[in-house]
Amino acid sequence: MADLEELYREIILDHYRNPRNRGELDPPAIRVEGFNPLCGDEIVLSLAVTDGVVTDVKVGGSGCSISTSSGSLMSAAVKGKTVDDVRELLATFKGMLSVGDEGEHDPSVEPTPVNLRSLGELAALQGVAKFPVRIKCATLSWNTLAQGLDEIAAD
Amino acid sequence: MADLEELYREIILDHYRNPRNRGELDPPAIRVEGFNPLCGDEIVLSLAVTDGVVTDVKVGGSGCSISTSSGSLMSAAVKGKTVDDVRELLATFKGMLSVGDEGEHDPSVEPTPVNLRSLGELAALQGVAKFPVRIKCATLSWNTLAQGLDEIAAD
Amino acid sequence: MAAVTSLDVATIRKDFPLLAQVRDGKRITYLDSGASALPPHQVVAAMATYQETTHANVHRGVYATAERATHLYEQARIDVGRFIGAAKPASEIVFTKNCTEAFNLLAQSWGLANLGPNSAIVLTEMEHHANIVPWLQLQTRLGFEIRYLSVAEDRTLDLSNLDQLLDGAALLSVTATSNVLGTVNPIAELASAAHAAGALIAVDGAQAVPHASIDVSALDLDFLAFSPHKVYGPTGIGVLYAKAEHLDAMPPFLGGGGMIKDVRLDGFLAADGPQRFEAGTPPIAEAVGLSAALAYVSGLGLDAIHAHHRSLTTYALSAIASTFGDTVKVQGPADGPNRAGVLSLTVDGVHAHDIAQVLDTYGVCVRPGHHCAKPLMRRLGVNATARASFGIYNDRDDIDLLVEALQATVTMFA
Amino acid sequence: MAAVTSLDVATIRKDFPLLAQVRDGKRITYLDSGASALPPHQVVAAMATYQETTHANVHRGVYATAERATHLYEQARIDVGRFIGAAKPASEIVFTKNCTEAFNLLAQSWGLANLGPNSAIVLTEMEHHANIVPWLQLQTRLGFEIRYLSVAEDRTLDLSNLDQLLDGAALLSVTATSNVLGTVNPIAELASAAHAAGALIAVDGAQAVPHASIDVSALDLDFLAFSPHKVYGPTGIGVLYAKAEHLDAMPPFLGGGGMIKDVRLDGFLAADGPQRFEAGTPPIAEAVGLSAALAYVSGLGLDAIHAHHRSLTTYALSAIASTFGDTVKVQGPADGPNRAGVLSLTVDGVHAHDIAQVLDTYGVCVRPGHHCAKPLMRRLGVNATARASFGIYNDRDDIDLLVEALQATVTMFA
Ligand SMILES: Cc1ncc(COP(=O)(O)O)c(C=O)c1O
Ligand SMILES: Cc1ncc(COP(=O)(O)O)c(C=O)c1O
Repeated sequence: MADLEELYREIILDHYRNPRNRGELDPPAIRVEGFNPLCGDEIVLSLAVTDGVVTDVKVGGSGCSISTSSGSLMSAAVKGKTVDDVRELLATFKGMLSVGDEGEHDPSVEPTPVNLRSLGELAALQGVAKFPVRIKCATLSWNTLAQGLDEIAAD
Repeated sequence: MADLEELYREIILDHYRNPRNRGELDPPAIRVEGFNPLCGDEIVLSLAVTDGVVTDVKVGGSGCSISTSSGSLMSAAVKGKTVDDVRELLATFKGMLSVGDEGEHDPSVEPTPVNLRSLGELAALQGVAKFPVRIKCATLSWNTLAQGLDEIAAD
Repeated sequence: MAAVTSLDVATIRKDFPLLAQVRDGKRITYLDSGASALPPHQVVAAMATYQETTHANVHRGVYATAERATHLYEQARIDVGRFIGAAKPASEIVFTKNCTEAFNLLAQSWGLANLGPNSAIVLTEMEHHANIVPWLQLQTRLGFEIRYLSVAEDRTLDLSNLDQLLDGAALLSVTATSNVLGTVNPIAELASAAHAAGALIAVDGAQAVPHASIDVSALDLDFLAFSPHKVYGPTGIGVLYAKAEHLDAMPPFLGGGGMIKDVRLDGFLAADGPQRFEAGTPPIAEAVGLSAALAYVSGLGLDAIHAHHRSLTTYALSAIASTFGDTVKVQGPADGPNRAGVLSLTVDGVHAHDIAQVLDTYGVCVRPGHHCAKPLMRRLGVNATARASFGIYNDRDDIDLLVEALQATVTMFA
Repeated sequence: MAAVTSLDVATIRKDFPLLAQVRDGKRITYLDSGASALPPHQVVAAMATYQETTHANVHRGVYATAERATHLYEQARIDVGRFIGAAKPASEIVFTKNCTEAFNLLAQSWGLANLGPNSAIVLTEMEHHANIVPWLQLQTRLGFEIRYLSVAEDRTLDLSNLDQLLDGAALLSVTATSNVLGTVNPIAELASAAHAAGALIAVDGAQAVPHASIDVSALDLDFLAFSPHKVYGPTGIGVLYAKAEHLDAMPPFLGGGGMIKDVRLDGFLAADGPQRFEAGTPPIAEAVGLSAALAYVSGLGLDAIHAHHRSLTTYALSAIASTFGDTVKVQGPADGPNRAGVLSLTVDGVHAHDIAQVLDTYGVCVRPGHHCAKPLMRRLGVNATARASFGIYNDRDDIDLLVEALQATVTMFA
């Protein structure tokens, strides 16, 4: 049960019950859909980037406590940051969850030692690393964000 | 080794070394090809039927001792018989080898008690029943014959 | 002798070492047989014995071991055929890799040969993706129409427009039991309706075959697919039954060794019978395991299994309703003879993932998600459920623990 | 440490209970590993342990057992990827049902997307049906050209017109080792020639992977297929390696659960990565067994295995030649580094079936037939051979017995 309390920290339950930045943005903000094909969770991310800065982000769709709170925490964390900083944050976040280059999680590998302080509230999701199946929940919003950033970069 | 001598009776080796009725017939005799898909044996049967009687039959292709001798013995046995008698002989022959309705061999089933005398020299192939994999060799020429008779009947 | 009406669960459990395990002080309460049943020791041992004493490739060997392996493999085909009442057990069963491949074979062989831009087939809104996606793929190629029977408010199939949907359709392909709702569909009735309309009927037996006896001849089914690993058998094998008259007319699907009569550099001639659809080395050890599994469940008795699951279902539905009222919903029809032991739970404000996660801390294994039935999920207006599904090793204690764990979940997320 | 150059066969044999059996006073001399290798006890035990203690369906469960099963299954993918030197082991391996399905997947996914009426592919006359029939099937649909490298008199590939055949071709699909002739083809050279001509290269590793280490990255292969049951692993599973850049661009093949992102009544969105090609419940226990098999052969050392087979081959070729002169022919290249342990025997006037039958009375297991290579049989002018193929458990005594049994055969049919 100790692990379970690690997973469902208060801050996570709070972001699950009251997700920040819910909704959709109007164009020219771009819209990206993400699926967790294994469980049916869907996320719809709206993303506005101006001059290399994420000026606004909104999150729609529905998911479990982990994916919802992760999306909420992410939206709060990236707003106002430069795209480069966001990408760095993403890498740090995945490092915390021991997600490898190919997106796979290897439980035999220690989590990358990351600067948890640099993650701020996002560090609350640290407990997910002990629940390999839930890592996809925690990374869904981030992968969808990365896809959005790639689309914008490709334009 | 006793079984092996049962399988390779002298008469079988004789028909293997000197197969009777080798060759092909000219049209209007019909030509049917048979394959043992499992081992690569091929048989080319030429069949002449006039007024419900098998007037001539010739066997081409190549196969193992069992399939070659069976083809040879069959050709000798059916020549001059009526189509009905040939079909009866076919059923008796398959009964001897415990081949079921679906063409499958069930080793747990005793061979149908058949009138071996009615089979004449064909009874030499009785030993094949103990070698389930070889049953397909022994029945290849007969199945090809049945196919030919069906084609003629369908005309 | 009196009809067997109950299973001796305590004895049965001894055949399943996994259930005797204790992790973190808890034993495992396995309520996920709808996803995959546990294989009993008998199945595992049959496979191991085969692998260690009789393994050889089938069909082409002359030596005694190969002959024996071939016999075991072909005997498994006959065992499966008999188990489902096939008229020609040796000629009507194709071994695939899973139930899903069986539907792909059906679509890409029978479908490709029999459907065209002016055809139609009928599916239902409650199908598993295995009985939807292969048809969508073929539709892209051929352009036929796919019609869907809808799911009524009482979570049974809405049959009010059945004849209309069947009109001009070539096939009705329908699940016997919903893997989400536990709805048991009226297959006999659907088969006659299909045939009356000149359509064939294909049945997804994945959830039904493990729970009740299905007789393809009595039901007059044209096709039936099922999953050995849900009938206490191994992974790596699937089953397609096709009536001989259809099978014999179906063009090949996968190509390669074993499914041919002849190959030349510029073409090939396909083999006859089930072999035509079994390209390459087949799942031999798995067929042996499947035979053992069918012998195992036949030994228990399909009627006894059915009665056992019915009784657990009634107990569970009433325990959940009386404990939780409207807080925990069970998505599916009310209890009754056509209600199978598949309980899809939803709790307002608590996601299925989180339910399953908390239940795991009690050792209770349920499966969260869309259960490969996304169209049905949309129809139900949920994006996931936490599904508990019953097997021969479950008893009322398991359900009591499920209820207790659900209570903790509700409290935690309140 | 000195390089390992020989296997300790006596110790190895202890892992294979089948080889200790005595039937009719004879032990089994298994010379049919080219058709299917025997699985060692370690593989059987790994599967049984998985089945009895860890089984659950993969990918969708949250509870600990399902998580562990998923981990084992995905770890097997990584193990396979590492075994063949894949750059991205977690993303470049697809589990199929056998090697044959791997070629069907290649044809129906990559082929369908990349070939058309004006394309050409290059195969060879020595291919197994698994690498011919799927292309013939696709050719019927798309109408591309299939060109064949021919087999030279010395039973190696005739490469004199390689560049000409590759000109304008999209793919060269070739076996690394012939399952009939034992010819080891120059894959590195073929890969560069293909790439230089702008073609991709697919390799049939069914016979090569069990005998020598293959590094897809070093060889720069685009695709590699092989058969776990020939590498001392289980039936019911196959492997396709595809370089990530190809895999990611390939459209789905079989449809159903697990290979989708979303399904609606009128269409679906396919998943990314290897999952896109793994519809339905995958061969989970079989993947676990495959991991164990690769660990087993890696433990022995691929170089040691290769050296062992080379030495047996040399011994056998010279024993047969010195005993029988021209009476017993071995169809294949002369001994040398590129001669694998696959001996296809023919005796004038004695059919392969009959050879194998007599050998069986000595407990010697060889396989008669066309070995799923009918085009090659026609090229050789024979309709069947009796094939002896070597594995890690064979030794010189096995070959001596083979020679003795062959002598009896020749006498019997003289
Ligand atoms: C060279 C070669 N390719 C492909 C195959 C097909 O393998 P499988 O039967 O496992 O699909 C085999 C084995 O029969 C083979 O020897
Ligand atoms: C109703 C139904 N159909 C089809 C399937 C697919 O079975 P498999 O995954 O064995 O291919 C399942 C199981 O997931 C199912 O429940």
